[in-house]
Amino acid sequence: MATIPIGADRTLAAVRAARRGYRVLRGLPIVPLAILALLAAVAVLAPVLAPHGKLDPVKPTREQCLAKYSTPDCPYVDNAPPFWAAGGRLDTPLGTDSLGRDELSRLMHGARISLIVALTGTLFAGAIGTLLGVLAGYMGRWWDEIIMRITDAWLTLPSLVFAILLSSVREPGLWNVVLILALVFWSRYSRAVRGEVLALRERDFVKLAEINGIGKLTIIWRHLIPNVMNTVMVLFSLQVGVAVIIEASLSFLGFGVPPPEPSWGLMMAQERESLMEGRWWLEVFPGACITMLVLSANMLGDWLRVHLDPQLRNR
Amino acid sequence: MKRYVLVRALYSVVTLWLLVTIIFGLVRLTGDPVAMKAEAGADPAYVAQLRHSWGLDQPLHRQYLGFVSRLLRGDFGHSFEKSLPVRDIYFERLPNSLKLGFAAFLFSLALGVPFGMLSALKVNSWWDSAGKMVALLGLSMPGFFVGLVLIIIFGIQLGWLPVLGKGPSAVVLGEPSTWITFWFRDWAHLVMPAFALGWYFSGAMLRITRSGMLDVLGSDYIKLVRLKGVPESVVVAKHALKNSLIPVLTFAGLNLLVMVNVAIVIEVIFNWPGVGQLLYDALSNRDFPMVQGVVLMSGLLIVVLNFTIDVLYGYVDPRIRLSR
Amino acid sequence: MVTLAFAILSALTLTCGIAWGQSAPSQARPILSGPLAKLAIKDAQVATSRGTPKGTLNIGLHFGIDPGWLDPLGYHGAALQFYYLVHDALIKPMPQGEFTYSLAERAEVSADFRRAAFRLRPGLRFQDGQLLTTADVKWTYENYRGLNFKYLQEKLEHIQVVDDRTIIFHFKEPFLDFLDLYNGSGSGIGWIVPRHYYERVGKDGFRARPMGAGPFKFVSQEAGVQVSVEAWDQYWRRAPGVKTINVKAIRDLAARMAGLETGELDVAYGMTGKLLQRVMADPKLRWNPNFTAPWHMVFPGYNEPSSPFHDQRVRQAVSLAINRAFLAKQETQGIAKPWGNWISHETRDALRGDGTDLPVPPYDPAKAKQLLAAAGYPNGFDFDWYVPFVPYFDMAERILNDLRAVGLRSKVQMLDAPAYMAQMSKGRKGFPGNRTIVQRIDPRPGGAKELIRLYAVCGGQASYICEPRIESLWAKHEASLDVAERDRLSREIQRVVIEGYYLVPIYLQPFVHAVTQKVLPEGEAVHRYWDTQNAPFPWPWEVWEVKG
Amino acid sequence: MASPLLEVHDVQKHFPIGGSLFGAKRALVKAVDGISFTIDTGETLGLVGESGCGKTTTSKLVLAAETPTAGRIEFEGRDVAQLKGPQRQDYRRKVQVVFQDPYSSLSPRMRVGDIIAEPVRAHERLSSADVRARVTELLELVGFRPDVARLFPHEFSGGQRQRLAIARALSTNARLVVLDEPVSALDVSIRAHIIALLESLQARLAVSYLFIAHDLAAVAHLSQRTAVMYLGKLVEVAESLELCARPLHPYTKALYAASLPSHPDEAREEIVLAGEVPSAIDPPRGCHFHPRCPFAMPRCLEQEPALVELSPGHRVACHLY
Repeated sequence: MATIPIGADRTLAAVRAARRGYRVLRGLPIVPLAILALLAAVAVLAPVLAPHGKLDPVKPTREQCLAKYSTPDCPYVDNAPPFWAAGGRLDTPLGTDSLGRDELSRLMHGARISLIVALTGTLFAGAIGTLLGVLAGYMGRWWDEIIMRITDAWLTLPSLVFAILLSSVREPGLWNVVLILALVFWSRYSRAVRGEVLALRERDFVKLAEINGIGKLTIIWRHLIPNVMNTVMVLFSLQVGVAVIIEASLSFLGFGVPPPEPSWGLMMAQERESLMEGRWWLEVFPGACITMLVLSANMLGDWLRVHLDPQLRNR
Repeated sequence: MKRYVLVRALYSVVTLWLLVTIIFGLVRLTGDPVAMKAEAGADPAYVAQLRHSWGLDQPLHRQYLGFVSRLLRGDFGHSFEKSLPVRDIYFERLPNSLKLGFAAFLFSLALGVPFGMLSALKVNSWWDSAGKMVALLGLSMPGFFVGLVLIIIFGIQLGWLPVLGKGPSAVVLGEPSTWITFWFRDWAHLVMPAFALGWYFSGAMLRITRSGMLDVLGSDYIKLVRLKGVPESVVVAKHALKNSLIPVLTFAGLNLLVMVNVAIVIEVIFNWPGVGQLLYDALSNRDFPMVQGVVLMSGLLIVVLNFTIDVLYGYVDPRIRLSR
Repeated sequence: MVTLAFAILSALTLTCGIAWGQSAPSQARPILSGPLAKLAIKDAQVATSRGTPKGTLNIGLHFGIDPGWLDPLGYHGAALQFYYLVHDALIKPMPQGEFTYSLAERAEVSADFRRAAFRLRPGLRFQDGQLLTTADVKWTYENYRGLNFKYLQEKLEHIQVVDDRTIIFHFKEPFLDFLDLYNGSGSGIGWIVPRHYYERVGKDGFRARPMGAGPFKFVSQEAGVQVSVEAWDQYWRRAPGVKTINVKAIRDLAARMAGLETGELDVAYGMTGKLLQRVMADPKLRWNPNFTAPWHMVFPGYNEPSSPFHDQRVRQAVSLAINRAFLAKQETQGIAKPWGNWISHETRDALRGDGTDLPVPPYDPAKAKQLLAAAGYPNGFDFDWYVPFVPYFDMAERILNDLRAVGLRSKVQMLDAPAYMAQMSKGRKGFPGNRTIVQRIDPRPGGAKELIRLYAVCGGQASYICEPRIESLWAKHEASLDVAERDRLSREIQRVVIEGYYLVPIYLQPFVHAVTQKVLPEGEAVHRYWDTQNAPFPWPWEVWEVKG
Repeated sequence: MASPLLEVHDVQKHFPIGGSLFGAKRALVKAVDGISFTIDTGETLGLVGESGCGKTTTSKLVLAAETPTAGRIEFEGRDVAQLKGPQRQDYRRKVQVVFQDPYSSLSPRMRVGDIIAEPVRAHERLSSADVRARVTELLELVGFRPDVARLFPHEFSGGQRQRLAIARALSTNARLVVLDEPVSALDVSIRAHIIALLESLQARLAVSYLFIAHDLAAVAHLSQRTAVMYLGKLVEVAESLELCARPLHPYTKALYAASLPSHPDEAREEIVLAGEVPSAIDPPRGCHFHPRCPFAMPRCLEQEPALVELSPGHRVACHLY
């Protein structure tokens, strides 16, 4: 039996891979990736980058106190405008909120909260949903019936309604929001994953593993889960955006991350009336941050959808 | 076919029952509504009487059985907070939600369909990107942000549009004439909330239109029409659009319901007395029957719609009947 | 405030032609035999010329409207203002006093507090034209199921209907609080419900379309959204000044502000907070602080020796650390009044906290630090939570900033209203651990003793205070039948509570309302509508007037 | 020869279909309706038939992926259905399979090394170094360099993949490999390679094959004996050469006619089949083949022919003989 000269093949393969890599790089959605990378960096480095603390008011100078309150000493100066407007200063470049805290620092720490909540929440949802979807699809019969009926019932609950309902079960807190997102969104995954697994189950490599006497759990872990990852990834990237919005909406309605933590949605809710007073920067900056994050997540999701899952392309 | 419909119906019933159970359980985990209503310092006898009149002194399984059996008779119970039957309050609010949802739907069509067509006709062009961007932006801006900005600009600064609620016209159940006038009056109140809500959905509309158009434009049928020498504008307007609007319209019913359901934030911001605001109020007051009623009604609508779609698809495509 | 009210009212008497009710012969005729308790019930004003209703008044409230609020039989302590629209009571709080004759023209309580008697005005009718008689009064009492109903039923021996206008309540034991509960604010039992109508339409029907003997006829409502009423020109006191009143629920402050600015609202409540400055700056609006009650802080776990708050010096340090003046400036544009009691100045028997009875609490962070060091906390300490009354979270953060400056560090625990209420009603168990501060406000009718009963004694429903000294004073108070001695004891307890720092008061909360130019009279005289003591919302409604 | 490695005794497999949610089951598909055969150590049995005749069900029965409705399958003298626990695992180790579609039988998300090692890891307690050594050995056995173990399946062509599948099947020293149409999805040029590989492996490892195909020609090369299946029944079993030279059953003859003749000069009776394979739900009475048989007699409509031994090792079920 002749050995096929796979070595030559592999040099070619390396060149091909490099070319493919370049093409992929060129086709990557650069703008959303850059925005996401920037936000992620800010989130991770917030304590280092932020010029001021997230909770404490910025200590004002004598002149500022005199200008605002006509006394030489005051605890803080609230509602300072951004640096380019009259009365603004470079020390607090995006102004201060009504408690005299630096808007920029809070936005930076807010990126942290938004990303943590959205990513971990979606991750947990993905994990639960994928697992249940695989179980339903692969174990079949009662597993399938029970899990899918629950999924169906779950899906009929509008997500925000459900999130609000859940959030009033427990006291608000960051990790509760994560839990809520996980509990709300898993059903999206389980439905999609189940369909995928139903198809996979009929593939030969799964049958082969069964005939080989490989345990069901091993099959699920080694064969099924890796193969539904594409679908899960696409869903994940699209859900992250939704999760950010839900988190912001929950916080805005007072059901989310409690103050004084600087969640963007909460910052907007707290300064909701400031917009009317002309202090637009307290409302527009967090709003823009949310929009930017969700927009880039959505763009990335769209791109992934086209590239990872041709079946989903037209949906 | 009969068996298929039966099975689907059974599934729907099971789904509804699960929904009922989930809601019942969840709502009861949210805390004690009596404490809310009685405040601190209420006399214990009154609290006990309140608890009794709301049926909260019974063991949980009795409450559950009572709840389910009343539901089967179409009785959603009395609102704790609003002291009237849940059903009456819900149906008083539903027209408001439908009006908002319908207007928002029109907005999403007006924004989504033309942009969707343009981007399908000129794939990867400037129009395509711009349309996608507008749609994605709508998906990415939180509703409360859009709402607040609209209120400030058009309500306060320019003073063009009213900002409070739906205006004086309302549906009066006993007077059918009000049902019609309700739809045509106070449209100025509708503009901002409908836009804020509709923008969010225009993205989905755009996508469906675009992919529908692309499918149709690529089909043999259109190629044939083109070969016959029909002018391109006619091809698009008459043949392609007509066919690609079918998925848009089938999607519409579902979308309208979804809109009614997701409108909470918009309704709260614009003080729109719809079902969403009702639910928000009920949740903030631990008004168990109201929460149960509203969520069940919205769930019921979705389940019924899903069932209808399943059955219709079953008629159209026999393979679906066999697959499950 | 009281003197101001009288000044304005006397002015009104001249300008509007409203005469003080004069003692008529029938009114003087006694009902009960034997010695009577001294009652301070004011006479009603009855218009000499009736006037004609005109114009529409749109009112924006900051909470949802419960149709149940139009049914006095289910009273649960909220939104008394709505009863003043459609219903009327025998006696009720009015601008001239907490007890004012309304449907009754005479009330008597026997000196042993075992009998109470009322005589109705002649010729009273419900809005549907049916006569209002003592049978309705009796039926209302017997069918009342709201707050305190059990207490009222247990005290009652029987009701004696003397004639269509005269009724006597006989009690099993001395019932000192009876008028507090019967004056329409402590319970709904004093508001007379038309028996014939209620029995015909049932509870739901009544709540959907209520009817009574008040100045306004119910027109329509959307549950939770809006109530519309129309003037009933047959009202006994006068014809209402406004033709139509729409009461709208608008939860969002910005939306209420926008409503005032666009003219969709004529009156809006709860204009406190971030938009207060805008309200003050708007030349088209008139506003009034309308102080309701003082904010105060409580220390749920202070009684346990392990609690840092067990030490009076720590509690005093908390009080000293709060920069009340700056807080008032930030939260309320400086209109809130720092106050030394947890009971409002408008409450009966209350000690004034503006320096007359109790000192205004000083701001002295240096001394606070000293006290903390003396108590063994030179570097301060972390405490578990700071739980603010919903939704005053900003205020809580500002106070926490002040506390942090002296070394007391914590986080805000943001509960939503039901959760907060539920925790409060659980008493000490609601806030487990002993390192929590709860911030509270309670504008409550019924005099200072009600707030003591609730907050300062061991058995109080929302009380975290349990001190033997207060207990013994309270026991004397409860045993006493002498009104003057009761007042003295009540004041003594208040002093003990404040001087022991068991409660730390902050400032009087301005519950600001704003009124547009449409509401008459022009100028600052418009605030006469809010002269009723201890009431955040104005009543009665029949005196309101707007530009047509 | 000693007792055969695999003995299949009169095995049946029926599937119920069309059962409603509440009502009784309505019909049975008799996918396998009483077949018997044996496979010796180191021997290859070819199993041939049109699609839908029950070949795949037979293979599933042998692989213990289905349990027979009736009858017995014995492996190394033990009833497969009775195997429990470690013995059943041992059976799973000793009986392996190679499927038709090489694109579907290798998990796209696993590295080649892991795919091959999977049965080893499942059945044998080996250190990871030993596993790697085994993989290397197997890869070399089927003609790859050991370093391809790190690659993913999508980097291989169909023929290469099928070799990987074979390596996997042999990874646990299987005694019997079920080859379920292993070459039908491949280019004709590759087929010979694979067949040759299988042949050499059998020579080296003394493994038995159950070679399933719809094409007699493919089977003839590799298998010593061939069984022909029609509608759930065996119609003819013989030595491959014997069958090739002297097909008796009209169906076998037709199959030969359909495939290319192995010698162009050889003259043979040509039978062209008419019609389709009848439904297994409602098979014809009597001989299942009679509706399509050019030699059908009245008796064929009534009576089912039994499998009778005409000459040593050559059995046929037909009323003609």
